[in-house]
Amino acid sequence: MAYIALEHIDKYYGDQQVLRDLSLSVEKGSFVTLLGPSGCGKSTLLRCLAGLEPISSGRILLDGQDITHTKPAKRNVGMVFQQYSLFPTMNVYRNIAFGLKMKHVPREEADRRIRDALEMVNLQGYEKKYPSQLSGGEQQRVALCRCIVTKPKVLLMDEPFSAIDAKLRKELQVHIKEIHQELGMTTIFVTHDQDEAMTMSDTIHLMNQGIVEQSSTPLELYAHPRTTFAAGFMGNYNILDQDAFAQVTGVPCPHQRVCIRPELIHMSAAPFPQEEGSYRFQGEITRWIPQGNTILYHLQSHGVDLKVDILFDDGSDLFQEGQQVCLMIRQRDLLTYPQG
Amino acid sequence: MAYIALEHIDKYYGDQQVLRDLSLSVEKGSFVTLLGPSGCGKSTLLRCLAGLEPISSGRILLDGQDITHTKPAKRNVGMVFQQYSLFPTMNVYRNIAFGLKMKHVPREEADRRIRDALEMVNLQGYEKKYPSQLSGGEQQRVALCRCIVTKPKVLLMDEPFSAIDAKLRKELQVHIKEIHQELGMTTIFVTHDQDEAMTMSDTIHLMNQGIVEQSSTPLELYAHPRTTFAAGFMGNYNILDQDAFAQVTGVPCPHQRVCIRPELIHMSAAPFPQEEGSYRFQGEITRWIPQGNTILYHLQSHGVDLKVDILFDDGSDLFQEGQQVCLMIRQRDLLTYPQG
Amino acid sequence: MRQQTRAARRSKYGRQNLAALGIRVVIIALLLLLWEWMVRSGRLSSFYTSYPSEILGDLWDFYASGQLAKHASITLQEAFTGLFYGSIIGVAVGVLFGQFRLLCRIFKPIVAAIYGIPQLTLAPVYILWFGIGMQSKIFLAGLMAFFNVFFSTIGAIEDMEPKLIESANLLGAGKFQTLWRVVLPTCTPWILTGIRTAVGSSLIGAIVGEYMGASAGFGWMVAYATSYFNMKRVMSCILILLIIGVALNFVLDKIEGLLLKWRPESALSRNNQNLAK
Amino acid sequence: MRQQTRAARRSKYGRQNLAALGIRVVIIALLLLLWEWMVRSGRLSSFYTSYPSEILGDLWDFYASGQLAKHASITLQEAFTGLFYGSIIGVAVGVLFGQFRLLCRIFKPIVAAIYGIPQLTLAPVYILWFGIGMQSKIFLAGLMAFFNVFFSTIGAIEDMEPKLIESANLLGAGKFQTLWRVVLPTCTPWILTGIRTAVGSSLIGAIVGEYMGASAGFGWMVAYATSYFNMKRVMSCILILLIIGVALNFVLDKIEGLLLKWRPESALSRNNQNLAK
Repeated sequence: MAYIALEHIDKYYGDQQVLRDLSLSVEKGSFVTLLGPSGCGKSTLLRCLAGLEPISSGRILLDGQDITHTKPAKRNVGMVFQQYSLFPTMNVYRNIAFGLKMKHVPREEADRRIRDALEMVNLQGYEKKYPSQLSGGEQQRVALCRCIVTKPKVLLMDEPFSAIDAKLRKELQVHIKEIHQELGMTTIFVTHDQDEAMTMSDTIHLMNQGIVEQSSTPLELYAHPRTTFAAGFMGNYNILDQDAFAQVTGVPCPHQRVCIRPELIHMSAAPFPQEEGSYRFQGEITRWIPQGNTILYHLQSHGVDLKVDILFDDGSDLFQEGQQVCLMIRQRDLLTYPQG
Repeated sequence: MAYIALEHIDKYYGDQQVLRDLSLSVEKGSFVTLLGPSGCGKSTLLRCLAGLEPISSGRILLDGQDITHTKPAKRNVGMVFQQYSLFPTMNVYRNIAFGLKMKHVPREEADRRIRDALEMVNLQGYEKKYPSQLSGGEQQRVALCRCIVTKPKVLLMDEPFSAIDAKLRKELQVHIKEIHQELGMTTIFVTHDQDEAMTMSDTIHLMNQGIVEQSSTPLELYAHPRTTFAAGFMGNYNILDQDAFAQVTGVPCPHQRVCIRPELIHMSAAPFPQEEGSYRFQGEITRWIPQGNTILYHLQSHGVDLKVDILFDDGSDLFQEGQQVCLMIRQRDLLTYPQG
Repeated sequence: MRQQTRAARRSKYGRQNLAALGIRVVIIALLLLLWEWMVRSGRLSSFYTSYPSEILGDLWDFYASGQLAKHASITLQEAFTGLFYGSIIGVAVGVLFGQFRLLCRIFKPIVAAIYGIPQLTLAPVYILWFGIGMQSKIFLAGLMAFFNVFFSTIGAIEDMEPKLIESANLLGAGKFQTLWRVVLPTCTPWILTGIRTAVGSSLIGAIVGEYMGASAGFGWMVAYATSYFNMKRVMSCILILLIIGVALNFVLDKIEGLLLKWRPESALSRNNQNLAK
Repeated sequence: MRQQTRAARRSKYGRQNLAALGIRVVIIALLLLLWEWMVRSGRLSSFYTSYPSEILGDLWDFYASGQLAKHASITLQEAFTGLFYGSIIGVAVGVLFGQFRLLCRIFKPIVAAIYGIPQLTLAPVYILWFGIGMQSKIFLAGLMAFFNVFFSTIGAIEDMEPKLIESANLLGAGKFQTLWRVVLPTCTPWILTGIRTAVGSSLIGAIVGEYMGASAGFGWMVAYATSYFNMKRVMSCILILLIIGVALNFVLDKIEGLLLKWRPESALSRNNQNLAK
């Protein structure tokens, strides 16, 4: 049985429906991400689960109990907000101790747990500091500690890194993931950043306009988006309609719409050998953008714009702007949609 | 002759030296990035160039003229700040028109330029809106317009996307780059994000502690970082000292320190064929993290942690945690440093 | 979408506010009735508090005799003349101090120290200096307005986002153009908040000045009525002051709305005004 | 690095501030000397302004005769008693309104409207109600303090970051625990700002009350001295009020520093205090 079950959740703000008959279940101990563009309802869903917003209809089950009408204080759910959620009047120690005090955890036990938690996030010796003396990243790590010391049944994180700069964010992603593996705490993570979702999750629930578009593993979602919304949101997908596809490949297209990932368009200076189930065509490079370990090429082929990703290895196989290149797509790599 | 030349710039705040005998030159029409960790002096350098901070010693030349002691208003330099730099009391039109009015550009000419600029950033019809009614991304695009309509000799951008979320940031990067190509305006861009620097620049000046560590093209900087600081900052480089290298490869290392990019460690389930100038060894996969179009594998080989990037194409060649794999490094891909 | 949500919330609050308004009116009406009944039934002496119907009657007399218009116009004239000069000088000195930092560092603490003396306590001195006519009240009202507007102005200039000034400079604006086109407009909301506070202060200044020594005006009328234990007249005056207060606030809201079209709807600013008042 | 930079800047400002202080002292000394000289040389009549040496002499007489201690203690007792009750009631009502939103929506506008009547104008009424003794001044001082503290408290509660309350709830805190452990401590700076403003207001309340009708206290002394054209005594009183103001501010700074150890150094708060005062 699912550890967390959200059943047919509707949520209105005034006349505005933000969650539409949404159902979702989460396995115990898993790391689940709610991913979607801003305004898709992902944060609202998280707040409903925490009890901070009442739901308009539906049912929420946690560990077999119906918590639909349980107060937040009784749900035993931890939440890390975007920012500014530490109590500014308390130092780090007292911030973390707050939840333990509320739950009447004995002093020695509390001390031990706080020490362990601070060690886990590498903030030993920070006990006496106040939130205003910490950087954004440190504050979020303290906020995480404050949640995990109370051993909640589920840890909710609402875009916890959105206010933190790129470099540090990557470190924290790894950090959080490691802590999750160590504690095995069921975690629901909200983000609008598909890279972040890919890196961290066991399961991604891709949301759009109050519904879940697709629930699957990161690789599955990336390799096989089930809708063009998912394809457009997840990667740099080339999305071609019937006509464009026919123009490029010279073969009529049986589908309304075809998507292909930029790293699955093969590119070479020399023509590709004939191969069963592949399309071969030519194109001209219009721009190339180095992106760390890959290079993104923009091409034009028969009047259609295409994007191709190539792993940047030893620098010997770089193509130049204006160069004519040979391209090849395998039929099995194409994703097809009736319409979009 | 260089269009912009900074010669032996020193800058102190009180007793604190933030720029150390720094020299730099910029070609006309190029897109140059100052890249570095926070506190490296990159923003200070930009502000000195704009005349917003006096320099302690040195000389600044712009288009052949010494502007070291010229007031900001007379330098003919445009600057886009991180955020909140639009005049809140003026609507978009009047914000953009401000610089033109100061320069007494005739009304009709100004109207034309403003129209063109707004079209360039896709904000037609926004003339009457106030900054408070715009999103962060829109505000930055207006700020850009406000600069380019005055046709400054150089456009300075101080982390203009740092307050904008990841998805939109990528769009704006492309946008700015396109505008640069269209106008050919000499641009100096400050960022702490190496991906952003890679994507946008003709030349990157990597800064650290008030000096320029390396000035080169993005690919050159990425492929051939000249110091271990550069290697550490630019990519996910594996940095191995003498002992670790010997442990992994079984061959003594003639260098103090060796770096190799994660995409240049070749990985396969089957052993690699013998090859001149290559090292072959084995490792065990400890973790794998999907990162969009690539997968990052963490491995252990003879007690040393390694990172390997593989392009995620059709999903057929995935390795699992705990799997033993064969690895190969070519000697020519190694970067060697006398010391750290 | 988030904005629509906010709009939905607003309309919800709108309805709740209307309900609250209704309850408020009912409560006030009941309290007034209770007051009337307590006095009429002899449970409360009308000597100390008068009672609603008597006050209404007196208000009519006060108005019909022309006394109301006379005293009100004197007090308002004192207050607004003071407000006018006090505000202009306050903005001017504030801008001057904002532009010349050294001036500010030397003199701002002196101004703050002088402001540390409760100005109203100096009312007798001003009457000695300027006589019991309108001049002394205008001076007192103006002084109170000055301090409010001065501190708002200098505070706004000091808190201004430096990037705005730097942007203006880089776009070719000189010191004066930056001041006139960027600094002053951006500081307007805070200056207006200061002026809003100053409206109340200058009114108090004028009335307290009239208490100290005058032969006309609202303050004089209250003092005079009190000394003759004419409670209904005192209450009439208080009621009129209440109405003037509400009316001024309404007018100031409208002016602010007109001048500050560019401003985002901000709950904070509203709160600040409440606090500042 | 940025912090070190800031420290460097601070030390630079420190030096400049010291210089500004020096200039300030010199300017004030020169002004005082000019004043003394103008009067002594007959260019200014001592009748209207007295002069520094005469004022110092009177200050000594005032002190030596025991009058200073007597009047000061009466006024301060009135002001602080009022401040004490006004602040307690202000915080209590503010918290009550903050906790019960409906109560707030109904009654807050009523309180605001009452506050719209300049309280000082009611001084004569309070003297009629409570007599010319200390009670009427305490009431007036308390009322002025109440409004300041009440609006600060309710404003702080309304502006509070909702995430803090939500965090407390999710960590298992009930309504009362959230109030006591999170809401009140977080609002303390704003409540203190209100109390700081209230110190001044209650002092003004007490003094203006004394003007209206009293037989002792600073206000009475100023009014009395003025009516006998005893300008040197009026100036002595003003000087003492100035000293009291500076001293109270110093004490309040210290208290705030002790209570608000957790607060970041914030230029804003200082400005707010200046504005609010």
